Amino acid sequence: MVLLDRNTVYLEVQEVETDAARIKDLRVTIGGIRGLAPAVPRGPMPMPGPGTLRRWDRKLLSRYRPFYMPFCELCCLCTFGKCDLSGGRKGACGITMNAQQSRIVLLACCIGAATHTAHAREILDHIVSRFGERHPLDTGGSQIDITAPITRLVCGFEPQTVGDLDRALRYAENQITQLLAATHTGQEGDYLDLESKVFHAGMVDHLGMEIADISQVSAYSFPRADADAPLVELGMASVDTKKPVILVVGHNVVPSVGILEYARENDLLGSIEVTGICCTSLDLTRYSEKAKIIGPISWQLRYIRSGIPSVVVVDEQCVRTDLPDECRAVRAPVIATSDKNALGLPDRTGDPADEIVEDLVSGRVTGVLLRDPDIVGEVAVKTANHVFEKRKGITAIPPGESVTASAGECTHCSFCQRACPAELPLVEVIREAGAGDTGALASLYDLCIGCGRCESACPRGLPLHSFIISASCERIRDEKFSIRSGRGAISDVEIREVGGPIVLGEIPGIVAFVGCSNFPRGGSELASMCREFARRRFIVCTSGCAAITAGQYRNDEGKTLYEEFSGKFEAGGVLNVGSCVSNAHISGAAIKIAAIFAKRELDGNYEEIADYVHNRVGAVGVAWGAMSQKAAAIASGFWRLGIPVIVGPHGSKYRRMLLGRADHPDDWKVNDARTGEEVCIGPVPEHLFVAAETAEEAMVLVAKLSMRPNDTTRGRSIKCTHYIDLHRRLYGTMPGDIHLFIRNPADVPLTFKDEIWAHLEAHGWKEQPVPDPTLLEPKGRRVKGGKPK
Amino acid sequence: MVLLDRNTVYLEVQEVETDAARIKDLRVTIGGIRGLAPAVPRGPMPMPGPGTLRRWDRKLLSRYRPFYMPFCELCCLCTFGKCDLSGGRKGACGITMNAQQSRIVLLACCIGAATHTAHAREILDHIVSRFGERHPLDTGGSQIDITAPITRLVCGFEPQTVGDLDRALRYAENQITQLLAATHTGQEGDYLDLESKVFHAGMVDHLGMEIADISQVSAYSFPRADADAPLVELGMASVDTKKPVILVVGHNVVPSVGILEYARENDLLGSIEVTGICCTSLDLTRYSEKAKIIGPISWQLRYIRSGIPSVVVVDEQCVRTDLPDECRAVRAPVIATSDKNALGLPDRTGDPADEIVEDLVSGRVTGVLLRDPDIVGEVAVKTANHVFEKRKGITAIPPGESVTASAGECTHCSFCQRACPAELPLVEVIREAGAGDTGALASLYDLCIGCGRCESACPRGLPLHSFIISASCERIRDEKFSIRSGRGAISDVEIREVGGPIVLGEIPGIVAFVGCSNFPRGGSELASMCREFARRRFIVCTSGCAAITAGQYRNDEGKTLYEEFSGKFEAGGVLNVGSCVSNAHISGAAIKIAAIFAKRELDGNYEEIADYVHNRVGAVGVAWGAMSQKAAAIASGFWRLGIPVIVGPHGSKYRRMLLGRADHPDDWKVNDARTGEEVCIGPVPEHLFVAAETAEEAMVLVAKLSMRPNDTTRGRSIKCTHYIDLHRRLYGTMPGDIHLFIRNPADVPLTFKDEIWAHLEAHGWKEQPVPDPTLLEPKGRRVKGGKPK
Amino acid sequence: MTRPAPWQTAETCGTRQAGIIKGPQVLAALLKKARHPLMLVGNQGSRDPEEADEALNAVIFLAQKAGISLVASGKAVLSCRERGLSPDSTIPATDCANRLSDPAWAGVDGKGPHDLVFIIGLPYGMEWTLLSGLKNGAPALITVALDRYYHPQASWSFANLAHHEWLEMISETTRVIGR
Amino acid sequence: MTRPAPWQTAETCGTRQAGIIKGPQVLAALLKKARHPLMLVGNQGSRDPEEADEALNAVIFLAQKAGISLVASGKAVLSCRERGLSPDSTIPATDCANRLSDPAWAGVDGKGPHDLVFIIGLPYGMEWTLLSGLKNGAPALITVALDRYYHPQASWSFANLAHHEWLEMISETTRVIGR
Ligand code: SF4
Ligand code: SF4
Ligand code: SF4
Ligand code: SF4
Ligand code: SF4
Ligand code: SF4
Ligand code: SF4
Ligand code: SF4
Repeated sequence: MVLLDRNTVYLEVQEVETDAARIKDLRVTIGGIRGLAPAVPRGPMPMPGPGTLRRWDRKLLSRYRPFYMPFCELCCLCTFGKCDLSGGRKGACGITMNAQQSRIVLLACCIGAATHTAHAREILDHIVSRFGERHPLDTGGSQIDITAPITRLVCGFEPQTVGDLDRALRYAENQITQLLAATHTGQEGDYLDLESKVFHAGMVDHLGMEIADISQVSAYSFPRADADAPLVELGMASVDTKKPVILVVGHNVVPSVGILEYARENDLLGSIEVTGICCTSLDLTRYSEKAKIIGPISWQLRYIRSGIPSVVVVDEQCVRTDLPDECRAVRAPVIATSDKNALGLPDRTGDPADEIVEDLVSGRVTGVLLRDPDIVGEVAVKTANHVFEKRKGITAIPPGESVTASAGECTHCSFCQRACPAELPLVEVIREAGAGDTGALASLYDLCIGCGRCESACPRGLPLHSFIISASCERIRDEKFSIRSGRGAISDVEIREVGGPIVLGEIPGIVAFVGCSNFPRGGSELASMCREFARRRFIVCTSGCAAITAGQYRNDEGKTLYEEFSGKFEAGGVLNVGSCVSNAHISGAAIKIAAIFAKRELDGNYEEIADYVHNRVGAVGVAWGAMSQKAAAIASGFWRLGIPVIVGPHGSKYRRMLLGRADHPDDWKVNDARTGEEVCIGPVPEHLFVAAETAEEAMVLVAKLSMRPNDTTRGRSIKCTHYIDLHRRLYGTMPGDIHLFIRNPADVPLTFKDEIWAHLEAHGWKEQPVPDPTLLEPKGRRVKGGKPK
Repeated sequence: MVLLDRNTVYLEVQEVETDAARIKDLRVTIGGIRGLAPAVPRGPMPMPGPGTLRRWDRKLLSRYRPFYMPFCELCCLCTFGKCDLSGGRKGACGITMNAQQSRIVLLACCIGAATHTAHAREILDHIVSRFGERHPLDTGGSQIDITAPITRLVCGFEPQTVGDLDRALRYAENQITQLLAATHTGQEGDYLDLESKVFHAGMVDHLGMEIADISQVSAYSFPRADADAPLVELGMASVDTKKPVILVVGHNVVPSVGILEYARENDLLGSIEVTGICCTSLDLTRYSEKAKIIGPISWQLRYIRSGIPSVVVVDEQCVRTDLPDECRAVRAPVIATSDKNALGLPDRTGDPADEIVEDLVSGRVTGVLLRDPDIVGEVAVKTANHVFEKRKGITAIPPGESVTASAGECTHCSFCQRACPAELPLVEVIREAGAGDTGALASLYDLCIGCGRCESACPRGLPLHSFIISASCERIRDEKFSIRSGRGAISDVEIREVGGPIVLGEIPGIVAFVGCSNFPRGGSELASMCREFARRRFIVCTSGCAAITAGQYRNDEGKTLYEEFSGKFEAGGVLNVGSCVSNAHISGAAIKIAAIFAKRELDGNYEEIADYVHNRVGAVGVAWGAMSQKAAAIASGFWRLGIPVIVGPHGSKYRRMLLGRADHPDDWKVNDARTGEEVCIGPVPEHLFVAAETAEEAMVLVAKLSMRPNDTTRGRSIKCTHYIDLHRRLYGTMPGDIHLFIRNPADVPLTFKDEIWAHLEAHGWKEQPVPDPTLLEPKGRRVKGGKPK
Repeated sequence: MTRPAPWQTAETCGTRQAGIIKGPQVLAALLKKARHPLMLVGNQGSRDPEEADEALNAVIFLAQKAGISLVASGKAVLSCRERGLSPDSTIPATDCANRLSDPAWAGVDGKGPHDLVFIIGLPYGMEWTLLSGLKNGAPALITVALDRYYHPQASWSFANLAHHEWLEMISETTRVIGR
Repeated sequence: MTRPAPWQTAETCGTRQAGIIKGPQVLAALLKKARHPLMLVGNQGSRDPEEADEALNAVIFLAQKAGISLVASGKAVLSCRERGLSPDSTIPATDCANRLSDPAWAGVDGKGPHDLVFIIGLPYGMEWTLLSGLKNGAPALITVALDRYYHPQASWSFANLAHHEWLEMISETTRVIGR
């Protein structure tokens, strides 16, 4: 038997005879190819390079032009720098300000895509080593035929097993390397070409996410396209503090599975609590309903400082880099589990578990790095059990009296306030606290995102975040919600059922709330937006920290969103798809609508599918609290499919928007697929990337951006109804641009008929045909410039 | 026949019969594995992950501690930012200033490594498609047995064909993705762990460089470890301007080969000039002696503005992003050839060549993107021929009178001077030019690095760089030198011959001058440093722009370095190894000394080989004009091997140094490999990364940093002689720290005997044994913390 | 040129910082020179409600007196209407800034390009970023951050005034131009 | 706090900039308070030779008068010796800065840690970077950029003076401390 490099080839030969070879029992497995049938990539553009889809990107970018908002006038990417790029100046390498901004966006998206892809690599390699490369992919049993829509769309082949995914993942790693190279000094210098590469990075990012999620869903039997995935517990108050508590923080569920497995095997599941923050907790509750979700990224400081977690296990991504210090302050041993996030801790992977436990329990070491998920399981559980009694009563949250006393030391210098990204009125609040009234402090609980910048800035060293938490203990005692655990993919059956209504515009839109929710009021605003659109019969998807935060608010009947609405991909459903990497199922659903409902060729056919999605599928992404480079990459992946993304005000810090010009009629002329003639589609969707100042603005934008050129008149009329209705409710008036969205009398919503007609007449409105729009060149026509290879 | 994904598997079956299979003429090629013999990676640490060599890195980093010099007090890597990290403040993600600085260094090194790796990917894929994956690797015929020292060291297998390299390249792409992920917000937070990842990126970078260079050497029959590689022409004055001139700029030789091939096939080689800037030109002269090198990166503006090039072809890396504008100004059509650097030009790859030529010649388009090297060849040559006559007399360099007149418009606002990275006295010089004397302008020729920042900053729009060039036309007329074309690898035979003298210290050191030479006086200083050390019988290697610049200065007899010294890897040799990617041969040579001379196991045995190199091989890198992210990655690759790197003053802009403390005796205690006992080795080499203020300082440092713990007494005495001699000549005194380098009386150089003994006595010197030093744990001893996996 | 620190301490911007509005005459002069000024009013999200109310009163009164075209972002439109001034448009601030960066934009009222814009009441970071977009993309446009906080990315800004100082400035400006 | 622009315009540094040395008394006061000052002299690479010569005369005279320990980087050692002052060390500026960031360093003359360092004559970018390293790594150390150019990364710096103004300042300082 010959076993070659696990990731590429599996070759088994029971007997060989050379010279015009005789071979018995030959089995060859190459990637996912069993027997001798190779999965030859299909389609017009399988595995596109960084420039292959340039023409498509430039179509989008010529309509949705970048508006750059430099973070800094300087470039400091090489030792020529700093170069001043303000006022039209060029850098020593010749670069302009616009190109520099798009280069930074590309860098961020490369980091984001690399993070998901590297995460996918760790999960995939682990799963292949555990379950074998021939472990079948299964994301929805018989309900799902198209298991890997993004892989098929991008790579042009159909993976059947986890092993098959390796090839797609290698493609992703290769493309990330190419794209990152383009950011080197003296490489790509054109800002639109850089933006096209940003799109490419986004596409690769979604590929990486899909690989990560479908392999973990397949291997760990997570809910599979399950609209009735179980409700699990959420919130600090859901923890049984009479038991030893393990906290897991991060994104890679593998070490956390090790914890649950060890506990199960040793019959300890009932006697410990396994709790989590961020995506690891989301994925852990997909693995077991026993696990509990504490909260999103912003809950790290408050929970650890509370003293509740006995042991803290961190994996990768979105982990505060100062957790070891925070843990030390409450004497909670910390276990790092990833090479990517070793945190300076001693590597004890090779040592006997009990020796490590002893060292952690005795405090000889305050943390360790364990590069093996099984060892993590044993050490975490044993250590939690051992330190539990010793740690009783330890907390870093000061009691009320002490807050008042410390607040008295404040000099009202305002450095804290001037450091607070949430612009909270800290000086005033601390003044009141000093005077004995901590009510104002408590009022900041919902607004404070636990970043700790205020504390870092305070010359007196006052722990302001802890003060807020201390003042909010009542509130926290109540922090117990339920959230439907991540359901994973959207089934083909669901797609078939809603495909028509979506494309015809009768389901007004799919809104995906994604991202980090770590901005003031992020949580409550997010929950109310979800509720608004679910009630309006949009399909509402959530993922990652947004899914968690959306579950932290109740309706008047005391129900969270996940209790109030169905988990089905249907009008009025609210679906938690899962962790950040589950975002791939949202873009995957849009792709599947084109492939299943409209029967477009899927494999390696990016341009046509994206053209379909952009012109017909009324999907909108909302990343209200987007913070990270991953969020940037996720957004880019949506952009390339022509799906608009709305961010919160802080999202302007991504340095550029992609904005359409409703006042430029020429921008909205496209080819009609049937006739080949130029038709005007009106400004739909108006923007591809836009920062909204307030949740109200975002809601009006969602309604507006869910319109598509190909809406039926019935669909357009429904969409206009929502747009007008929201605009009137929130702004008090009929939208001033409504004439741009009415193509013919049948588009006019009945409810506002007279008002609209008056408006149309005032604006010299003329009837337009409903086109069959496409951004692609008509087939068969010779294009100047030729096809990109 | 079944042909699978070209990069992974080649499977040929002439006949199949299933059920206990019968197969005829089976041929399986998997990566580089012919027949059924798999190249199983060997050695203790083949294909190490980002954390595998952490223990080794931390050994180095505990002695050579990072000294951080933030470029900015703020972090703006995510939308929480900007976060103020000054004065001990932490970011909203918890990160500290030190970690942030090392994170930025890691980001730069990832960009650098990605650039070389992506470049290697393009070359390798092209070569495989042209020459077949079974094209044998050949970098020195029978002179070389170890063809791919870095690949073998890092990956643990021995590639035989270009196809075999694919697997190593995939490993590189995978590692870059992992490392880049570690820079994400909320990932690695420990500055030493980040530095360890910087080293890892550097190691991967050298792997990428090796793959790129050995495949092109093998495919294109570049000089193969050829000490007598031909002398080729260098300099603007070497161009025959009576012929149409093509300029190629960048790093990827493939499209330029297309140009020469087309010209050769059409018998046009004699009637056009193919000239180049940067690494493409270096590689092109390795391909054909007919090509000419114009100069390093800083020659771009002056040469294009001169009007000489009829057509400009750019590929990738280190290309000014404003070249299309510069070319437009002199009506030279521009051809972009890389997806990574499309420069906004229309993609005309699919169009008939003559149509493209016509459009370029007529000026209908000023530039095109051609994604196929053969088409590039045809279009470039034809266009050059057609535009040649039309463009006669066009130049963007103003004549002398016009300089004087324009200079009169200067308001002496000093913005130009305050923008000049070379700190040139522009205000004064322009004042004199305005008064009619352009001599001072001309005096800046050698100092000006052609970055154009002055022009960009001038409110009056004065083209100061062009003024300097205009005033220096006499000088340029004389710019005609010769350079030995890149020889490629160091042969095993050479290694065997010099291995002993180097390790024993009789050849005082190997100095590699690498990097970009784009800082004031960079060129002349570099040439004089090379000459100094060649005369001192060091082995001097050059590469990339440093190799070019070093060739731009003559000795008193009118000879360039390459004419004065031998091209052999021997005492007093000056070797141009080739382009930037040829740097791999320099680290490769150090590795081969350990493998060939010392017979250490090579495959997958990084730690032991690096320990050997660090303690025994007196190699020093000098990157005098290091500018780019690639330069940072190259340096990191040397650091991980324990080879010190010196940069020029601007190199401090890499944000951190790795500095030893000669005044901390405890830092220099190591294990003796023979006895296992702790021995003191003295501060050798004293630093791992240090910026020198002047060339004099750099020379003294080279002499000092070439010392190694394992020097024989004879070797140490020779090295001390050079150190003392240079110190006395340049600083006028005996070095104040010489007592730290004398271990016993035999180390004392005879020439300075009395002086040294006086010094030793004054410093209470005590005799020390000459150890057999190692930084590794003694074999077989149990290490607390266990082995990294 | 010397400048104060940005209100959010870390929000520095590089080489060019806003000039300081030292007194009402500065604003009055800017207004006098402007052919077609615009005011972009945000939602005062983070301000103390009472302070926000007074601020809105003051700037809307100013806009009225000076005849400045008005864009209200999001719900700010309600606040404006409550104060008797109907905004000329309710496009998002982002959209408005993007259009301002187009020198050919017909303006919020269709009366031609704007040459001066006052911005007030957006979240600090967002206002800072949009001002940066204008500094970079609309070099000919004069931008004035009208909040009491220093905004280095604007052409002109107040230098971290107390609310009452600021109120005084705006009222005085209104008086001056009213003359 | 308001500050001038860095001499190399783009070399800004973030939130904290050097205080301006407005007159000789500032330097004199700093020297008076310092227990163990150090002066690091570079090679004046980019200065006009005549100017460099005068500058060296002035600062070495100052060092002598004030009894400041001296490190000369590279060839600057020759310049110092020509002027009759032997540097206490010739370590590279980089090495010196790194050691200064160690509060336990015995100092260039072995007499204990330095609490004040004057730096002059390095290439602008390198001096700027080393000062940054000290600002970050040696928070207790007072750093003074002694060149005539503004160096925002120092604790104290001159504000882009003309050579003759600067010369006057240094000479006057020498006089003041000489008293
Ligand atoms: S990358 Fe270009 S603009 Fe940036 S610092 Fe380097 S030369 Fe200047
Ligand atoms: S920074 Fe500290 S001292 Fe200053 S106002 Fe805030 S809490 Fe008070
Ligand atoms: S922890 Fe809360 S109060 Fe403190 S700066 Fe962050 S958001 Fe503001
Ligand atoms: S949603 Fe954002 S913060 Fe939360 S885990 Fe995902 S990337 Fe991190
Ligand atoms: S990466 Fe960290 S320090 Fe940097 S801006 Fe984001 S939160 Fe702030
Ligand atoms: S082009 Fe020359 S003179 Fe101009 S800024 Fe660059 S180095 Fe200085
Ligand atoms: S920037 Fe222009 S005007 Fe000012 S001094 Fe330099 S050349 Fe003269
Ligand atoms: S030496 Fe530097 S500038 Fe020259 S080609 Fe190489 S990386 Fe580019």
